[in-house]
Amino acid sequence: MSFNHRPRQFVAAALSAGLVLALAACAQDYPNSTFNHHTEFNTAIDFLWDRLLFWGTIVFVVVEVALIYTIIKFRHREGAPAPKQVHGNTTLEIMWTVAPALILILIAVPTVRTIFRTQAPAVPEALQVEVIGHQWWWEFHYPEYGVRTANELYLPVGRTVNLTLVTKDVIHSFWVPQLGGKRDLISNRTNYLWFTPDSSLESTVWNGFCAEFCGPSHANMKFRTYTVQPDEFERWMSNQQSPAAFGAVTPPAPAAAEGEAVQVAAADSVTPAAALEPYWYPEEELPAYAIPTGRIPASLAMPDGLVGDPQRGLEIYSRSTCIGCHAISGNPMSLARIGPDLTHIGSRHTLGAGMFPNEPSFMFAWIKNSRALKPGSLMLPVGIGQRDPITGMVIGERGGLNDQQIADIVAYLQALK
Amino acid sequence: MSNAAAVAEHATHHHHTSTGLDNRKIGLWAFIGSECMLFGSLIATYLSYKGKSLVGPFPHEAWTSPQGETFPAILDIPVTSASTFVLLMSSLAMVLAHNAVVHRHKPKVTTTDRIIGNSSLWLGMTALLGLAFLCFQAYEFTAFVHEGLSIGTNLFGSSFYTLTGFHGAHVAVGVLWLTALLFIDRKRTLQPEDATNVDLCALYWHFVDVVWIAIFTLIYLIK
Amino acid sequence: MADNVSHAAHAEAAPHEEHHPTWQTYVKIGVILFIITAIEVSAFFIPAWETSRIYVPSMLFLSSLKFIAVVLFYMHLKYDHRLFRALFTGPLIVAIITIISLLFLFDQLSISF
Amino acid sequence: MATTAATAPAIHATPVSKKGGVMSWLTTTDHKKIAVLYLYTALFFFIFGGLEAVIIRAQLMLPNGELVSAELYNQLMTMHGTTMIFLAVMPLSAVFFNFLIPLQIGARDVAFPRLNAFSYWVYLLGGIFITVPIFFMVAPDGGWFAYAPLTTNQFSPGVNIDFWVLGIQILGLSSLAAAFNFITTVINMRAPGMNMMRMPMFTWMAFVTQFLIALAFPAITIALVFLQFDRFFGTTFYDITAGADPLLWQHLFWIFGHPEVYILILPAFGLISEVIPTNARKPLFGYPVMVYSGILIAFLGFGVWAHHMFAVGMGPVADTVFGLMTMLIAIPTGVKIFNWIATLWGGNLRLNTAMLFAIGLPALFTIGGISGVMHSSPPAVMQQTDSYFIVAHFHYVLFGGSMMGIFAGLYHYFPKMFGRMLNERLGKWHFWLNFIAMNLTFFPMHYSGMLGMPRRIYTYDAQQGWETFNLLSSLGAFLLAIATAVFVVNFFWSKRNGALAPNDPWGAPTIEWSIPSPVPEYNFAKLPTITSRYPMWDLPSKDPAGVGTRAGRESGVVMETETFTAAELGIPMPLPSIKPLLAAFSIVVLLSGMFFLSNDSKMLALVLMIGGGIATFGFIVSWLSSPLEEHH
Ligand code: HEA
Ligand code: HEA
Ligand code: CUA
Ligand SMILES: [Cu+2]
Repeated sequence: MSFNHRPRQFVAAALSAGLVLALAACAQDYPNSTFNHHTEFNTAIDFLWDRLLFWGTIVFVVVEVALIYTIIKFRHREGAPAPKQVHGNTTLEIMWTVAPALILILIAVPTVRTIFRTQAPAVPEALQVEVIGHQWWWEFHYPEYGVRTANELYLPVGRTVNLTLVTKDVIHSFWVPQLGGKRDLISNRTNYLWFTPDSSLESTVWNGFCAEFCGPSHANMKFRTYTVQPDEFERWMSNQQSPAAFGAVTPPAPAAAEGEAVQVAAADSVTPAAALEPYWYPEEELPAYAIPTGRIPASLAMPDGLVGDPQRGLEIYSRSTCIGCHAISGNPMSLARIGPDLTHIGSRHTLGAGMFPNEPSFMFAWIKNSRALKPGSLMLPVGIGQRDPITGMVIGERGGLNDQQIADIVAYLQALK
Repeated sequence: MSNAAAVAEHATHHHHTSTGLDNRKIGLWAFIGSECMLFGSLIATYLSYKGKSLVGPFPHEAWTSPQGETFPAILDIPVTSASTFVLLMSSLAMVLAHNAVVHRHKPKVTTTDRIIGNSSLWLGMTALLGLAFLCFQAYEFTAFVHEGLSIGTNLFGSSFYTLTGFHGAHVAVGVLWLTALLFIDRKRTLQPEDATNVDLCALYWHFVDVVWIAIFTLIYLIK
Repeated sequence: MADNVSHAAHAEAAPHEEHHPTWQTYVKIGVILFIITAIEVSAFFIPAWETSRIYVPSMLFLSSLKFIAVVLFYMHLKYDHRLFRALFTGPLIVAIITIISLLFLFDQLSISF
Repeated sequence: MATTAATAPAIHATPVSKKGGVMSWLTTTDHKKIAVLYLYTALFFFIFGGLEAVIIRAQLMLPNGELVSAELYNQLMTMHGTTMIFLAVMPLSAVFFNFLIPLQIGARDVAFPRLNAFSYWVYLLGGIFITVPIFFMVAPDGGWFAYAPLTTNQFSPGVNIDFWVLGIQILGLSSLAAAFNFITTVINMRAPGMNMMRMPMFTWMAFVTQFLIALAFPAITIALVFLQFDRFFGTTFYDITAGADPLLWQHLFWIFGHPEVYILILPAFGLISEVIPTNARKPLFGYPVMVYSGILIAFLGFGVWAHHMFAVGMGPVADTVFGLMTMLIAIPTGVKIFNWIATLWGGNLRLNTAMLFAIGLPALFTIGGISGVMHSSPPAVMQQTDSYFIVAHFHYVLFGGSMMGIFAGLYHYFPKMFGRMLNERLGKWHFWLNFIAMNLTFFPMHYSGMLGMPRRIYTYDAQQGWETFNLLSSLGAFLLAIATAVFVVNFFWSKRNGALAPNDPWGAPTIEWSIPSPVPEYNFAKLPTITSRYPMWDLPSKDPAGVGTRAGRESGVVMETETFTAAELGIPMPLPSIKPLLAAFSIVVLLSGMFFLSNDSKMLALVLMIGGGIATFGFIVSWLSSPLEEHH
């Protein structure tokens, strides 16, 4: 709702003002609020919401005031005359049939208009992103760029994005409250959702959720959406297009590492990565709401002083069970597409679909026994001596990894920026 | 006690009904109304899934599997037409059975009168025709299975067998009911007072028939 | 439960048993049902009809004739208390509307202008 | 001579039937005793479902809660919804169907007394069947609408969903049998003169509800049969690898699901339509419109189901149609709300506990109704659906609507059921605690929802802006438990120690108040003749507006103040029979035998199914061939 001078809108705002708008105002306190205009989609919804709230408030006030007034005025008093035996009044009854009908018309007209507007096909020049739901993580595929990533969606501000929503298993629902309404990902069906992050937005991050119950870890199927400036998006994209840049440890990547990346990239990437400075959302700028607060049990904590070696990690990873599910472009052993793509995992800020901060200690615990952290997780535990909570089996020496080996893998993966 | 006796004078000994209709008949019609939604859901499912099976066999057209095996169109209209006819005629028999019970005391002069007035004959006939319908269905199912369509083969198989199976189960219940009536009729000749008992069964039976009329057209005849 | 029936005597209107048609009517209806079915089945085998645009409507029409005949005469709704008619047609209408809506929702039907 | 209104009302709190003992309960065919059975069972399940909710709220009180595991949480959440809807609120309504319909229409019992007992036993056994698994951590865990394909074998291989699929079918059987019974009862068992437009409003709404049940349950039965076949016999209805469309489940479920919510609310609407006029001492405002709006709500209720599916991408046309249809329902519902207010208007309001709850319904339900209308706008609901905003909506309509109505009914009718009055002091405590706690629990959910909190999550991170609201909700829930405890105490205390109730403690207009409290087994010694909508107010001494101001109609109703036995009066009563229980038991054995079909114990399954089937058949035959009642 743009605050123009329509008096009704003003009343709506005033009426509902108190809490709701105050809440919406401070995004820091309410980081997943739906009351904002970050996209035209949300603007349209909020416009309707204001109408609904306005009329809803009026109906509410009318009913409650009438009730309370009636109760007080006509409550039993000693010696009150017997009430008049009224059986009905057609005029009155017609009135309170017609009045709600009129209100509903005022709601229905903009509703229908908005339905057809928001469900029209997206503009052709929209950025195409395929959203693929998995139990319980998100895969984002940018077909135009040949990039696949997981649980972190980067969008340039000012450009319409057209999401194609599909699922590999059960029904999920894509929801970034700050950017618009949700849409289900339905097995054997394809859905679409488009919106345009407002070009005035500063680069920032939004929380995303799965909003359709999808099994034990439905609560743990979150993601982050970064709306970034177009040039940052291009830089991010060019980094994503390059294969794993093992060695580039700190952002922004030093020139040497970058050169290396380009060299390797030439081999198989869709478009040769331009030598843009890599970008990902800087960790220091992450707002508190984007840092998961999930805890890990002490039994899975990383022993103090354990240091991993990325080179060794690369080797262990490349012959571990990990490669049965994950892909790392640039690592010819790791091509599977069952689990999330790990090519740039080091540049992501969360682990396990928004469950934990992407820090070595969490990744260590995760690799050791993801199922103990994330109920139902399809990723097999690999830590020797760990009990698989689903099968009840204990991981043995064969096929299992010890703490040092896991720490090495962590070091390797963390290096994949 | 004397007080009780005084009140008792005024106590109504009869069961009062507001409409003069039989309770069970009202209950049965309510049940039939409910069954409309039951079969409605089944039919809607079949029609909604029509043409959406990923693999054959299909109801109305032949299908060649990726392995090169060929499956004929499944539905066999001539056979089903026969079974449809059987079920329709069973409805006729049913209504004659009811007619015979209602007019039990009408004098029977001609042979026709005697045949038409033979309730056991018509009850038995209805049950037999119902049984024949079930045999047709059993034949149909086995033939389809032989042709490669089982209940888990594809969406068509699942929705077809479940729909027609549900209908068949209703026919089977009807046959049991008819047999029970026949049994009573043989034991102590159903009287006009029993007409409602027969009527209940008849309503159920005709409803099952009516459902088949819908199924036959919507599933078998319309491609 | 059977005794409910006999006690109904003193109620307002006795059931309209007398209006039941005769067996001749029943047989006639049976013949009609047979003929319609025969027409339907032969239509299925007449390619000119089967492929024409009126095939589906004609089939629906013919089978609803059968449906109505059975319901009105064999289930004697035509002669019975109108209450029964309401108990049956109400749900039937809800069911039919539901089926048709579902066909639209599953894209098996669509409105084209 | 029958006693007249002039005689001082004799009061005696004799038990409903003189014959006590467990057997008398197991074999009862008396609609009043069956109502009492329903009442105890449903209250138990209400508390059970409430406890599940309290655990849910304890888990969600703080971020990253660790009270229960995700698996247990999902079972609690699913069973809370399932329990409250199928085992608490529907049966609580059934309490009143059973108890009130025959009394309000002036009948001695329902049309099929033994079928009535059967319904109860099936409900009880089904309730046990679906509830017990939670003690073994294998309770259903697919949410109360169990969306496929999550609930297919592929994604839920455990036995959890099997319990749900079979349990809901069993419960559906109970509701359907009861529906046919009550439809017949209302149509055919009315006392002389009780034409349809003289029926008390509760009976009307109950009557409409039965049609909703009769037409809605078949749809879910079929949906469940498909799911069961998928799970047990390998059919492909919801098998996504065979190209199934998961929306099939959703459509079939909601074709049932939406009418279901009106099944939950219409009886409550009916109850307060009894309580409000009585305590306002005024006739119900616009009786015919109240009837028609109830029918219209029910009818429209079948055309709005897809408003639960606005996020699935049905396309703009379907969204528009279902959105507009949904909005329409606000009109007849609004008429009801305004008519209640108009009934209160100008009255002489006795604000006893029943009345407070009855007024609580329009006050709170309206909030839920308004959020319902907010959901009915498809683009707007894209932000609301599957968030706590929805949870707020349906608890306002269910708790603020159905439960308020049911509590009103319980306070109002307790004297008629048990012959004693509920304690008013405790009652007021119950109401105010309940009212405050209810708002404290559910109002903050509007905020958490619109501030982005999805529903059905067992945990959430700190810093999401939801902490305060969740804390408030949880505190409210604990307070609700206290409120409910007050009610439970009141219930049991008053049943033994409450003041003895006269025939008509409230000066109510309808004929159930003309007979002693508790009601004798035969209900009416003399079947009343009805000449108006408010026959009791036609009695000169009972006219709320003073003697003689009414139309001067002759009331065909007499105050019956003495309790006899049916035998003394020579009234034939339905014989007690154990057969409904046995038939219910065998049919539940038959159905639960299917449970083992999927669990590699096919022999056991077959034994149970065949044994149960034969037993069912046998008991039904012997039930049908034994006489209903003794003859005098
Ligand atoms: C007692 C049960 C009950 C009742 C009566 C209602 C009543 C209504 N419900 Fe509700 N509903 C539920 C129980 C109920 N609901 C449940 C359990 C769910 C969630 C299921 C789940 O997902 O688990 C749900 C979900 C639900 C949804 C789906 C939300 C989603 O998941 O996305 C929608 C969408 O339209 C909806 C709408 C409505 C509407 C419009 C009404 C209307 O009938 C309300 C009408 C009443 C009023 C409007 C108030 C009084 C009227 C006036 C005072 C007149 C003037 C008013 C206006 C002009 C606005 N409900
Ligand atoms: C009529 C239906 C009904 C009722 C009455 C309630 C009542 C309550 N509900 Fe219910 N709820 C649903 C129907 C209902 N609910 C449905 C359908 C769902 C959706 C499920 C799904 O998503 O699948 C749901 C979901 C639901 C959720 C969301 C779960 C989630 O999405 O993850 C929550 C969360 O707070 C909740 C809370 C409550 C609370 C606190 C109450 C309270 O009002 C409960 C109050 C009652 C008590 C507290 C009783 C306990 C009493 C005692 C302990 C007293 C002591 C005992 C003795 C003296 C013996 N409910
Ligand atoms: Cu995916 Cu919930
Ligand atoms: Cu609904």
